[in-house]
Amino acid sequence: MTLTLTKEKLVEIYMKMLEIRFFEEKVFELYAQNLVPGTIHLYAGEEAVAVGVCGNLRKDDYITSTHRGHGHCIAKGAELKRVMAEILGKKTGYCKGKGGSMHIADFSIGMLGATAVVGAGIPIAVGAGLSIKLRDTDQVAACFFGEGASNQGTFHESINMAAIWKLPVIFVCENNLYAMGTRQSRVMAIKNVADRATAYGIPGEVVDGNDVLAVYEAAQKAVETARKGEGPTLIECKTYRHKGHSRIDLAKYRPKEEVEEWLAKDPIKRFKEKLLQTNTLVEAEIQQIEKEVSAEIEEAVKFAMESPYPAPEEASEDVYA
Amino acid sequence: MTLTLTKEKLVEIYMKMLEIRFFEEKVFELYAQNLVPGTIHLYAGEEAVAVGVCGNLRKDDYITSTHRGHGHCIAKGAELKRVMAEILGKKTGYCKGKGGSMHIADFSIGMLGATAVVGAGIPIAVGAGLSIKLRDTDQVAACFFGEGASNQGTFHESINMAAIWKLPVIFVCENNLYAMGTRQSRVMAIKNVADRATAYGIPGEVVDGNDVLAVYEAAQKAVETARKGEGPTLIECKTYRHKGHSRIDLAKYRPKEEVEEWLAKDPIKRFKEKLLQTNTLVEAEIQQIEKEVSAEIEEAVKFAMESPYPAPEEASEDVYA
Amino acid sequence: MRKISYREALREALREEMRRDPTVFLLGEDVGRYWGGAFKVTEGLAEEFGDERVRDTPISESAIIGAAVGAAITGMRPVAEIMFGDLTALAMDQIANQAAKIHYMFGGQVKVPLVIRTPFGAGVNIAAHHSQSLEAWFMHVPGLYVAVPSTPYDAKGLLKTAIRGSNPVFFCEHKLLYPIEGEVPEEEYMVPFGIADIKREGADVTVVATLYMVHKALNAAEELEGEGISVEVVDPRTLAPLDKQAIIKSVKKTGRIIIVNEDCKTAGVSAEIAAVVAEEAIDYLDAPIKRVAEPDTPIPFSPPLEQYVIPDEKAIINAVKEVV
Amino acid sequence: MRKISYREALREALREEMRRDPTVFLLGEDVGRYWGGAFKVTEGLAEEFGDERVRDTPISESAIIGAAVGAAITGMRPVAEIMFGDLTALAMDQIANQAAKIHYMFGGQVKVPLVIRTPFGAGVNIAAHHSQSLEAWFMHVPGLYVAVPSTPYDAKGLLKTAIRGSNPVFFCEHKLLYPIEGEVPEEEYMVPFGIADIKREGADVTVVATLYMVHKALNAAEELEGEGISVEVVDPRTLAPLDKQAIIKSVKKTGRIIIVNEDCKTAGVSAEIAAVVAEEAIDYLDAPIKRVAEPDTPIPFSPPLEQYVIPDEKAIINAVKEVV
Ligand SMILES: Cc1ncc(C[n+]2csc(CCOP(=O)(O)OP(=O)(O)O)c2C)c(N)n1
Ligand SMILES: Cc1ncc(C[n+]2csc(CCOP(=O)(O)OP(=O)(O)O)c2C)c(N)n1
Ligand SMILES: [Mg+2]
Ligand SMILES: [Mg+2]
Repeated sequence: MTLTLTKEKLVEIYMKMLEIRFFEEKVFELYAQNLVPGTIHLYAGEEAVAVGVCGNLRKDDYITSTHRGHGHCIAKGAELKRVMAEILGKKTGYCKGKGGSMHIADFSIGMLGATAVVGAGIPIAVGAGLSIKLRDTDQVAACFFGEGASNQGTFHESINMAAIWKLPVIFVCENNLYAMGTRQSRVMAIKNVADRATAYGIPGEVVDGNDVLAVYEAAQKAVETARKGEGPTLIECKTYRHKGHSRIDLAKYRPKEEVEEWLAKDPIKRFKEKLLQTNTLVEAEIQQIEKEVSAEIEEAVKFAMESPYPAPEEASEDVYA
Repeated sequence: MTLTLTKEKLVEIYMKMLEIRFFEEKVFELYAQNLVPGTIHLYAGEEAVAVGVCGNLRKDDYITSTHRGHGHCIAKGAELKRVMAEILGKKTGYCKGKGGSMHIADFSIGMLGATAVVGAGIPIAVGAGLSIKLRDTDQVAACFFGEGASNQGTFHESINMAAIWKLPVIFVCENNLYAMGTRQSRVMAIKNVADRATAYGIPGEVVDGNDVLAVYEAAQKAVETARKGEGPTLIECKTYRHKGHSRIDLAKYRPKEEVEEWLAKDPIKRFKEKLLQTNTLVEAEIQQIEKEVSAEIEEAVKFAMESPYPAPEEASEDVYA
Repeated sequence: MRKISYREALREALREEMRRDPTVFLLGEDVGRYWGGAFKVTEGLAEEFGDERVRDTPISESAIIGAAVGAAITGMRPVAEIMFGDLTALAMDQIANQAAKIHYMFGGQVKVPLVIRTPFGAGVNIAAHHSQSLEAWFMHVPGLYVAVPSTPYDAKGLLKTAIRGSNPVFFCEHKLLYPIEGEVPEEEYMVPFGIADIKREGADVTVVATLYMVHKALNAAEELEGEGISVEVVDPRTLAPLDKQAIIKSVKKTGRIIIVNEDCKTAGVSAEIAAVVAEEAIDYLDAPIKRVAEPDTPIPFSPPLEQYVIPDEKAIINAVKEVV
Repeated sequence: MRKISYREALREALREEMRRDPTVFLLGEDVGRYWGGAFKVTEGLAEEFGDERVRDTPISESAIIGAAVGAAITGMRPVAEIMFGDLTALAMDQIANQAAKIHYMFGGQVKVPLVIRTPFGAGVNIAAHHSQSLEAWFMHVPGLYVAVPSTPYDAKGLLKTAIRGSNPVFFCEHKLLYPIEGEVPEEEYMVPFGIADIKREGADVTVVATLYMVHKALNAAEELEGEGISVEVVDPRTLAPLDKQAIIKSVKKTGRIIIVNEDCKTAGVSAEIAAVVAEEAIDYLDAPIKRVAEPDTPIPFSPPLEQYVIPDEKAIINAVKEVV
């Protein structure tokens, strides 16, 4: 973890991570109070990945996301209140309540949407990359997916396609060790998803996904490569989700020691310590940031809670453009 | 090319290759005379692959095949006349005329059938491997597919599955450099399909697919590994099809020099020369074999030509078992 | 008679068949000991039969079905689970082009004794990728059987028939049915394919319904009874084979038919049933055929939106009243 | 007026739209300069527009459609080709769950101007994996439009409409139609979606037919004319949106309807059309609705078997005679 970035950037990174964490804690709380319909897949614990990657992206760059997408939205710059409103099924949400937690999108910031079909976002990111190439801009597309998704056929077809056409796509595998109750070692005979890059002739890199600056640096390199038209990179971020997979999953399939070990590696805690140790920030500044973020979240919740549900008949709208 | 096999085995291998070649030449001839309905994908030029692999298989071992499947059938031991009859759409064909050239199967010899959906046979072979494991026998399953098929999602999902469960499957990629008019280099950023094995933690090997003994040896090792329960191998055989992709394709997308270079590496010619050079066989024996095989093919054609078509109403049979 | 849930009934069928026949095995994502299936249908089975026969897979729907096909044609009887019905789209080639056609393409040489279990249906706010009802796709594929049990009794009996059969069976479940309880005998029984069940007898209108909609149709019938309208509820139980005769017989009696299915209306299950009646029993009709189905929209997330698109008792009652 | 083939008409539509709009591009297996598409529809286009805009892909159906979706939502207008309609099964998730639902799921934020071209149909002895007609699957997916042109004129006009539209279009072609010639004006025109075309006027029986079956229906009508039976042939041209009014109007005139489609009968296109008539126009019917379709079998290889399952003029004539 080196600190070559400006203080402003470092604060921005810290804030975004905190936003995601507090946001997810709040979603969990609301869920427990039965205020969130359906299911939720929390990003808490994996903040360094989305923030480290999106920290390198411009507003006009693209991302595609997954069922575990709140963090991606926030990291790319979505408004908290409209994310929260969508999760609560409100009309003011990004998708007018049609999408919910698993299908948030904000095209105004290049967030091309979350798909709940594991692996289905990967070729879509490739298509965004192809579009960039055909339109001849210097945008890039980042594509998030889990290690579980890396066993889907789409992973293979998509990365191969991006490789042969040298598309500006950054494939970001969030390896949180589990796909629901399934440990990676039971569904993959190799340790690193990044090693699969050799099958496509592109660079593959493993990074500590709980070290936001490590992720930032790896993504920076990949984004530069992509912008220069030198093709895609596969980055595997080793991380861990703090909660169960979804809803009320207690994640009993995870050994207690493993959970503790990873909790100790909490990306936010680690980054905070670094910021303090290096005197980038002092405790008071940290507290100030936490307060600000808390307030933001409260505001988002308030907005979402007070927003109306869509009218039932709106279900018939937006089938065709 | 070393000759450690018995003369009997060598002759068997030579004969099988010749059977395939003469068979395909005859099919081409019949096609030109408008006697073959539909389309055909000839195996001529690739004989060393099917024969080298199947030479290691027992009758109760399995194979799955492709649109280019005549060679696989014959190498696994199918009756020429029933293969030919199927290709001509006759009732005496393996599938009673329902399948045709792209869908031949002979379950009595473990030939689990050809699928015309590129890549679709790969998971089916994995299923056969799983079945072997669950039934606890020492059979193996070999799975043939092209380099084009190796860009399908099923390739990825299937090999991964076989790898994690250590299934007795031999994945045989017939890399004939083209998928229809598409050269491998335009759809794959790596040279060797076998290198993809690293993505699954299994051995991958490149062999000269026009050297039947090289294929034989690679397959032998893979089959032994599989029979011992030590899991799958990916073998890539570099080869070339002599004719166009299908039907009347003149294959103008292939440089003339390339075609000539490969024709010079004809696997049958090479093997014959080897047999002669090493005095394994003398010219007269070769001629005798050629005569025998020719006669066999003529008989198969006669059988197929004289066989009746199925009655139209038979189309309604065999939908359900 | 004892009552058990639809979920337990399915599990019993699996357990009994696995005990009876060592070639029966399960595979799917998280069907094993760590999760027991997303809807807990397979819970406890790995503990009894081991991880080999209750096999967790990678997230590879296409290879799950492909592997099941390969196992089925080499002596096993796989029961594959696809976690959500919407995800069968990923395995459509293996289901429709391979599993369903192998017996035919290869001239009847081999059987494909394969069951694909999957839950359909909306109602739990999990939006467009986890809520569809896609039975019609599979009904349109010759070579497949399609089962649609609405009760614990039917679920158990049909699943046992599916597992013992010689053909690929696309076995549809419904998320909201899993907790529903019903009578299931202790002793063994099977429910044959192609035999509809009259879930309620009536004289004025025939309502054909499947899966969770059977229960809504029964509620509607109960309410209509109070208003003096006698509704016959016919549950086909399998869509392929479809018990046309039972439907036509009921129409001959009532002269009126409402078809209720949870899928999108256009080109859905109810279209086929309507077409059968229009072809074979139109002379017995005293009123237009009516379909009650989801409107042609993806399933939205927000509760008021979702409730709007799912066919309910009111829609059934209105349809009935329009024809009597 | 000049006559050109269906294949040329499609190619003209592609060429004109690519010239007009630089965001239009083609992708698919062997659509480029080395092959020009398995059925030669895109022949010559790579030479004019370059390999970037006429893009050969790996054999990766799922990623082809996925990439097309990604391009469509970021400013391009992709026209993807799937070499054979049967192979759309491999891309079903990207077609039905992604392309079709993105506009809806994301609350209308983005349009998905994507065309998927693919040939359906039997008749050239290429068996079960290359001969199906699967339009009904796509008709059942809200968010998709489904075009089914039967003539060069319709093919060109509908494809131009598809490319300029804002929605994903599943564009069905038919192998046997490619060489068929018909009148196509030199000047530009479009064929709107959702407007059926009366391919032949008649008074006694309505025959609704699509794709290649339109031609068989016209042949049958010609023959029946000689026997004094006047047949009206209605070609919906798009299945979604479906011009119900045109069908119903014709039924009101003739009182009889035969629906002819090349897909397997059960839960096929003709089921939906039959259901619409049974719901909305049953009182105008003087006879049962009849469907002429493939029997519920995979497509067999051998010529006599294949001919047996493809609906022909005789089947149409027989059906007509049964109702008049
Ligand atoms: C194609 C598909 N298969 C299965 C599911 C059910 N499912 C939802 S999330 C999930 C696990 C995904 O694991 P991974 O890709 O590692 O992402 P993570 O949840 O760990 O972030 C599964 C199996 C799905 N939504 N889509
Ligand atoms: C899934 C699928 N996509 C496309 C096709 C059309 N097609 C038939 S053979 C072929 C090329 C296959 O190439 P390869 O796998 O290298 O095998 P080869 O023909 O060279 O033996 C294609 C594209 C198909 N049958 N199935
Ligand atoms: Mg994971
Ligand atoms: Mg090839």
